[in-house]
Amino acid sequence: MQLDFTPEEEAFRLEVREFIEAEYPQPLRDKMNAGAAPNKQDYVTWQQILHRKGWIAPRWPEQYGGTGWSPTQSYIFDEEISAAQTPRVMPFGLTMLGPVLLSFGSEDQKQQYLPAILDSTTWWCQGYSEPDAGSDLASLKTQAVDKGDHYLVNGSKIWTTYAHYADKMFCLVRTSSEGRKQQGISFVLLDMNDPGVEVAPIITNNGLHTVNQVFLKDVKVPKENLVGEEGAGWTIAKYLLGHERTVIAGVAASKQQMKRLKTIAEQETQQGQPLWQDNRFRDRVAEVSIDLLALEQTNMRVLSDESAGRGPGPEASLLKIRGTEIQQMITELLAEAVGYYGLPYHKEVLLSGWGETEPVGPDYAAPLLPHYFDWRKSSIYGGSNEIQKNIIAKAVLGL
Amino acid sequence: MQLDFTPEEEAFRLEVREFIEAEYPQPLRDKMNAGAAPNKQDYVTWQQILHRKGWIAPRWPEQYGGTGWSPTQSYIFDEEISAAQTPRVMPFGLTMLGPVLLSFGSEDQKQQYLPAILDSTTWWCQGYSEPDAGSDLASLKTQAVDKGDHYLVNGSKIWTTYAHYADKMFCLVRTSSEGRKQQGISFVLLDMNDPGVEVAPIITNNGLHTVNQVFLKDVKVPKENLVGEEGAGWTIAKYLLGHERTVIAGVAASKQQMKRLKTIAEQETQQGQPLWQDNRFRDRVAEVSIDLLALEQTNMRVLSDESAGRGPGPEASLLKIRGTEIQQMITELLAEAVGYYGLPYHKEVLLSGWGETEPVGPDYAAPLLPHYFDWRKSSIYGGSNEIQKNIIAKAVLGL
Amino acid sequence: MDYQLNELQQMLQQSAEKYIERDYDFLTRQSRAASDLGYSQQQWQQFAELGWLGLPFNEEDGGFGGGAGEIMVLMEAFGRGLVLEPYLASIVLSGQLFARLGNTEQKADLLPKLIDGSCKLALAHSEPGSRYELERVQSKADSNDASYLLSGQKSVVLNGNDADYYLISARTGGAGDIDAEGISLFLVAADSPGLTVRGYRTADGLQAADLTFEQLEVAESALLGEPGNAFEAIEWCFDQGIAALSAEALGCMEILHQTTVEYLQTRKQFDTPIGKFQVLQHAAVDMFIALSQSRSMVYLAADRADSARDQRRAALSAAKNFIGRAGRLMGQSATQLHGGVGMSDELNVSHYFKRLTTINTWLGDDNHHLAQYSDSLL
Amino acid sequence: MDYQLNELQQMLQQSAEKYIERDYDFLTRQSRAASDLGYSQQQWQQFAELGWLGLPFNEEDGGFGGGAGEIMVLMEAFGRGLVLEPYLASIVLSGQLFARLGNTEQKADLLPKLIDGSCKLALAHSEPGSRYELERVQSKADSNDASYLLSGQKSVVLNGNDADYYLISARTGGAGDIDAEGISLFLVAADSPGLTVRGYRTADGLQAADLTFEQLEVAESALLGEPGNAFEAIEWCFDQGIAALSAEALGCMEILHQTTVEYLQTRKQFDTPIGKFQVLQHAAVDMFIALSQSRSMVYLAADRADSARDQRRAALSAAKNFIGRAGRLMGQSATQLHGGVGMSDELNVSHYFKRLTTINTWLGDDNHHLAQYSDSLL
Repeated sequence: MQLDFTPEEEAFRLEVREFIEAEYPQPLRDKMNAGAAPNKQDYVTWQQILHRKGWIAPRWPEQYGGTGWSPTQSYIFDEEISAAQTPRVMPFGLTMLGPVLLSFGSEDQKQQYLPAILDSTTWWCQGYSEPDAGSDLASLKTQAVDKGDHYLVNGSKIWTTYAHYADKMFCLVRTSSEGRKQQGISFVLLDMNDPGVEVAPIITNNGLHTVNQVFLKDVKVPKENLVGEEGAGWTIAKYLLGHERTVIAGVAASKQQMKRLKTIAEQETQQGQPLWQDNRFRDRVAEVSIDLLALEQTNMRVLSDESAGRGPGPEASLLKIRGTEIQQMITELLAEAVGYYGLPYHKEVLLSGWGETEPVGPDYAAPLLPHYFDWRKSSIYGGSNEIQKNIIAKAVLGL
Repeated sequence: MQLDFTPEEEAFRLEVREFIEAEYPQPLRDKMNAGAAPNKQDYVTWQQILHRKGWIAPRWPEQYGGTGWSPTQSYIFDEEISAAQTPRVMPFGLTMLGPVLLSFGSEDQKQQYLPAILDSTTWWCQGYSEPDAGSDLASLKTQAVDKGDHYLVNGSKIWTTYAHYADKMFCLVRTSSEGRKQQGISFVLLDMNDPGVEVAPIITNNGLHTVNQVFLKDVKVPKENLVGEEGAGWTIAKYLLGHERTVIAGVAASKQQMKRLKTIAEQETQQGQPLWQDNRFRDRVAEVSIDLLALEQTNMRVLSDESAGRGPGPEASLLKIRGTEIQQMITELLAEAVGYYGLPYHKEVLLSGWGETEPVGPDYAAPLLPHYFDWRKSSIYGGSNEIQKNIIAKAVLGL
Repeated sequence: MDYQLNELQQMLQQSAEKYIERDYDFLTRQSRAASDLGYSQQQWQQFAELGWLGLPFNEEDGGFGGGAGEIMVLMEAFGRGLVLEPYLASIVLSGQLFARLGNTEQKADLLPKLIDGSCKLALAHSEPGSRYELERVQSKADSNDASYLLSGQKSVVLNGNDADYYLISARTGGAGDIDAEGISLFLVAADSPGLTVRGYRTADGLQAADLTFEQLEVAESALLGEPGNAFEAIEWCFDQGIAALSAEALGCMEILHQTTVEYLQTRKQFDTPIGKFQVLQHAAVDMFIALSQSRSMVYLAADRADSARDQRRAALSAAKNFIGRAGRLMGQSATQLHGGVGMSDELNVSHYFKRLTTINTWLGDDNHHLAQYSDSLL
Repeated sequence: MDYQLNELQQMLQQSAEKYIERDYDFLTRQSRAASDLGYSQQQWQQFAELGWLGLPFNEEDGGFGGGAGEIMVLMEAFGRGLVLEPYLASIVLSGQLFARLGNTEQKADLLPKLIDGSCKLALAHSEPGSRYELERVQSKADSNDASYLLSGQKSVVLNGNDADYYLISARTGGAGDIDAEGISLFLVAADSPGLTVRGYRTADGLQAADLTFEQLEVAESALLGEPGNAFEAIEWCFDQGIAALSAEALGCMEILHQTTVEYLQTRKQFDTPIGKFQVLQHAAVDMFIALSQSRSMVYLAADRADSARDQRRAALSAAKNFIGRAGRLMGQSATQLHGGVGMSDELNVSHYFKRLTTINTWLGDDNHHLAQYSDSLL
C-alpha cells in the first residue's frame, strides 16, 4: 500500500502541467476562468492543441492514436486538465464513439471515422434519449426500416447535447419490434446534414442553449453505417455505460471547484470578516471536502485495482452517484457564498465573461447561480441516480 | 387566525400544572427526572392519581368517564404532563382498547372492562405483531378455531410491550383463511393467566426488558370475548390506527427533551466554555428546534381544523413520521452532548437512578446513550415510517 | 387557538386565486417577463383596482388596514402565479416602511399615488459587503444646511430598475459601520442628479438594480422619521418581507407539488406510470411533508410579524430558515422527478425552482437565519 | 500509487480472519462479554502467540516492526468479530505511546511482558471537562525530591478496569490548563497507593474506568520521556488510535451490510422478499456506498498515520469524521431495515450498531473532527 503517487508519476504530472502552461491560449483561459461557457470554436481549438501533442485520446490503443498511459497517468492528466480549467474534451467522439468503433466497428468504419475524431474535424453527437424513453432507454421508438441498401429512419431524439454543433450523430434505433425490447435495437451513424434531420433548440434553466431535440424524418442511413450486427445496439450501449467509469466521478473538476469556492469565500465578507473565517460556512465546505476526499480515494482505489489487473469492481458504480451529488453540493455552496450577488442574471456574461464591462458585484458572481441550476442535470443524465441505485441493488447486492 | 392560546385555555393550563405540582409524588418525580425507566407500580400509581381527579381518559365520552375537553384542552393537558416528565399513561387500555370497546363492544363488554381500565386495576397488552407479520400485519397467522362456545387459539405474538405486566391482552387472530387475508381476522380478548399463555422476555438494545414474545398454545377464548363481528378485526385495527393521530407527534415530550438538552449543554464544557456557547453544536440544536416548531404548528393546525369541525386532514399522517424523526434526532444530540460520559453503561441506574450512589460523570449522563439506542424503535413500531409513507403516497397523493 | 382564515382573508384568497387563474397563466406570465418592463403596468393597475395596493395601509391614509395575515393570503396566490409585479418591493417592504416612518405631510403626498398605482417604490438598504447584516451601513448622509448629501452604494435593490422613488438608508451617526444607531432613511427620486441606477434582470425573471450615489443632495424634507433612528423600522419591514416571501414560497411549492404528483401519475417508463416506483413515491411524500409544514410556518410568520421584537425576530428567522430548506427540497426534487423535462426553460417547473431558490436568498438565506435563530437561543 | 495490501498484510489478514471465524462467533463473544473479566485472557494469550501483541514494536524491542497498515488489517478483522480484548487500549494506544517515549531501560522492563501477554496497559489522558481537547490537562505532577506527586482525575479510561499499569498524563508546567507544553506522562502501577479505580462496563459491552488520584507518589523513573514534553507523542498516539478504530469500524460495517442484505433477501412481507421494495433497495445501496468509501478512508488513515503532523492530523480528522458518519448511517439503517428484530439484544445487529456508535465517540466524534478539519482549512 502506497497511496501517494510515485516520483515517476509526479514527474509526468509536471510534464502535463508545463505543457498546459505553455499551450493553453490566454484569451481562452481568461474566458474559462470567468466561468463563461465555451463555444464550438473554443472546444475545437483546445482539442486540436491536445491532438497535436498526441494527447487527445489517452485511453485508445496506441496504434490508433492513444497514449499508452497507465490508468494512473490518465487520471493525473485529467486532474491537471481540470485544475487548469480548460474546456473539457467533448466525449461524444473521443470517449464514446471511438471505443465503440474500436470494439465493434468494421475496419472500414475505423479508417473512415477515427482520424476525424482525433483531429476534431468531425463533431459527433449522441442520439440515445427519446421523449418517451428517458431512464427506460430500451423502450426507444425511433424506427429504422430495412430498405435493402439503407434504413429509413423516423423518430425523434431529445436532450441531444450540442446537436447544433454536430456534423454526425451516433444513434440507437429500433430495427425490430420482435422479442424483448432490448433485442431490436441497432447502433447506426447518420449525417446531420442529411435531408430529414432537423435540430430544434431546447433552452434549459440557465437560459442557455446546449441541448436539443432532433427530429428524424425519412432519413436514409446506408447499411454500411450500421455498427456491429443488426440488433446489437443494446450490447453496445451497455458496453459504453460500463466504459470509463472512473472518469465520471469528476473528482478533478470538483477539486478545482473547491479551490474556487475557497478563493471566493476569502474575498466575500461577512460581519466585516472574510466569509471563509466563519465556522458555520466553512464547516459545510469542510464536510463536502471530506466527502470529496472519500470519493477521490475510492476512485483511486478502483484505479489501483485496475492497474493491478482487477477490472473495476462494483465500487465503480457508485462513482457516478457520489460524484454528481458532490458536484451539485459545490455549485450550491458557490452560489450561497456570493449572497445577493448570485441573483443578477447576465446572459451575455455566461457566454463570454464580463470582458471590458464593469461587473455587477464581484466579477466571479454572475455564473454561479446559473451553474447551480444547470448542474441539477448531472443527477438526471447518463442514467439517473435512481437508475444507478437500481443497478447496484440488482447487480451488486442481488436484491 | 389567532395562533396563541386563549386566556381560558391558558387558565386551564395553569389548573393542570397546579394539579401536577400538588399531586405528583416526589420520589417518583425524582426517579423520572433521573431518566430512569418507570416500573409497573410507578405507572399504576400515577394513573390512579389521574383517575381520582377524573382526568385519566380525556378523549372518552363523558358518560363513560371522559373529561369533555376540547381537542385543544387535551393537547394542553398532554403538554403539561410531558413537561412534568410524569410516567406516560399506558395506551393499551385507555387509548386503544377503550375506544374500540366504546365503538364496537357489546354493552356487557363495556360494563365488564371499562371500569378496570379507568382505575388501572387491569393492565392490558396488545397482541398484534407476529414473528412473520410485522409491517404486513394482515398476514398474521395466529389461529382461532371455532369450538362452539369458545375459540381455540394457537400462535405467537411478538414485540408485546409489558406483556409481563399484563392481566389481559387484546389480540388479532385469524378465524378464517377464506377470501382476502384481511377478511378472516377477528379481535378477541384473552386472559394472560389462561393455561397455554406463555410470556418470554425480549431484551432490547438498551439492555432492558420491555417487550416480549407471547406464545399461545391451545388457549380457550370464550365466544363472549369476541369484540364486534367475527371477521371485523381488520376494520377495528384500522379504526385504531386512525385514532388519536395528533398525539403521536410527541411534540410535548420532544419540547421537554429540548429543554433538557439545553440544560445539559449549559453544564457540559468544551474548550473551557459551556458547550451551549459553541455555535457548531448549538446550530444543530437550532435546526432541530425549528423542525420541532414546524411540527408543533402543523399539529396545532390539524387540531384547529378538528375543532372547526373539519376532521384531521391528510396532514395528520405526517405527524408520526416527523415526530419520530425529531425524537430520534434529539436523543442523538443528547448523547453527543455528554461526550465520553455517554459511554459508561449502568443498568441499575437505568432502572432506578443513581440514588445514594456517587454518579460516574454528570448524573444526567447515564441514560442518554441507551435512550438513543432504544428510540430507534419509534420509526419501526406503530407502522414503520416506510409504511407510513406508502400510505400517504397511496391515500393522499393517489400514486 | 385558531388557525382558520377569517372572513376578509377568505374573500381575499378567493379573489386572488381567481385573478391568478384567469389572468396569470404561465405563458402569459412568460411573455410579460420578456417585455421591456419585465411585468405589466396594466396588471399593476388591476392590483390597484382590486384594492391590493392599499391593503396594508391605515384607513386614514387611504388604505384598507390589512396586516400580515392579509398580505400572506395575497402573496400565496402570487406565488402560485409566479407574479412579476413589484408588490413585495413597492408595497410590502417600501410602502409599509414609508408609512411607518413618514410624517403626515409626507404620507399625504405619496401614499395616494402608491395606492392608485401611479408611483412605485424600492428599498435600497443592502450594500456590497453587508451581506445579510442589517446594521452594516456604510453609505453616509452628511448634513449640509437644510439638505443632506448622500454618498454610497446599494446592492441588488429589488425592482430597483423602474422605481419612481427609492428609500435609501444612510448613516447620519453611530459608532462605526455596524451600529444600529445612526441609520437614517431618505426618500430619493429616481431621477435625482448624482444617482446612478444600473438595472438588470435576476435569475427568477424579476429585476433589480445597483445604485451608486456621490454627494447626492436631498432636501431635509426627504428624511423619513427622526435622524439616526430608522433601524428599528427597517428591521421590522424586513420581517414583514420575510412573512410575505414565505407565503409566496408556499404558493410556489403548492404548484410544484401538484405538478410533480400529476407528472408521476401520467409519465410512463418501463410500461408503468413512474409514480408506481416506491422511491419516487417516497420522494413525493417528502415533498408533501415539506409543503404541509411550510404552510404552518407561513401562518406562524404572519401571526408573529407584529409581535414584540425578540419573539418576532426568532419566529421569522425560524420561518425563513424552514421555508428556505423546504423550498430547496421542493425545487430540487421536482426537477429530479421530472427528469430532463424539469431542466427545460419551456416548462413552469424550472421557473418555480428558480423562484424558490432566489426567495431563499432574499432577506437572508436559510443558513443566515439558522445562525440568527441559534444565537437567539443563547 | 498502490492500494493493494502487501504480502505481510495479506498474510495477517488471512490469519486474523481465520481466527475470527474459528474462535469468535457471536454467541461465544457474548458469553465472554458476560464473564467477570469481560473478555478472555486465554484469547489474549492467543493474540500473543500469534504475534499480534508485538506487532507494532521495533524488532530490537522484541516486536515485529509493523505499522499502521498492519494494525489496520488486524483491527478490521477485530471489527468483524466485535473483539473484546483490549488491543486498542493496551497495544495501539498505550503500547505504542510507551514505546515512543520510554527509554531503553523502561522498555526493556515492560515491553517483553506486554508482548507476551502477561501485562496490560491503559491510557489515562482525558479528564472531566476536557471533552476531546487533547491539550486540556488539569491533573498536576509536582516534583518532590526524586519523585513526583500526582493529583487529578481521569475520565472513561478505555479498559481501565483491569490494566496493570496506567499511562497517566499530568502537568509539570505550561501556561494554564490548555498549553501543549508542560504535559508529562507517567507509568503508574494499578495498585499504587492513592489511586482509586472505578470500573464499569460501556454501552458496547467493553469496559472502562474513572481514575482519581491525590498526592499519588511515583518515582522519577516513572516519567516517560522528557518532562513537559509528552504532548506531541500523545497526539500521535491518538492518531494511531483513530486509524485503528476506523479499521475496526470498517469490519463492523462489513458485517452489518452483509447481514442486512441477507435479511432483505430472505425476510418476506406482503408475500415477497422485502428486498424487492425499491425504497429498501436504495437504503441498502446507500449502505453499500458508505461501506465502500469507508474502506478508502481507512486505507488513507493508515497511510497518513505517520505523515508530518499537519497533513496527518487533517487526514485523520477527515477519516474519523467520515467513518463516524458512515457508521451512524450503517447502524441506523441496519436497525431500521431489520425492523423489530434489529432492536433485539439477542441478534448481532444491535451490537454492531452499538459498537459503531461508541467508536464514533472514542477519540473525538464526527462533529469534533469536522471542526478540526474545518479549522485546518484556514
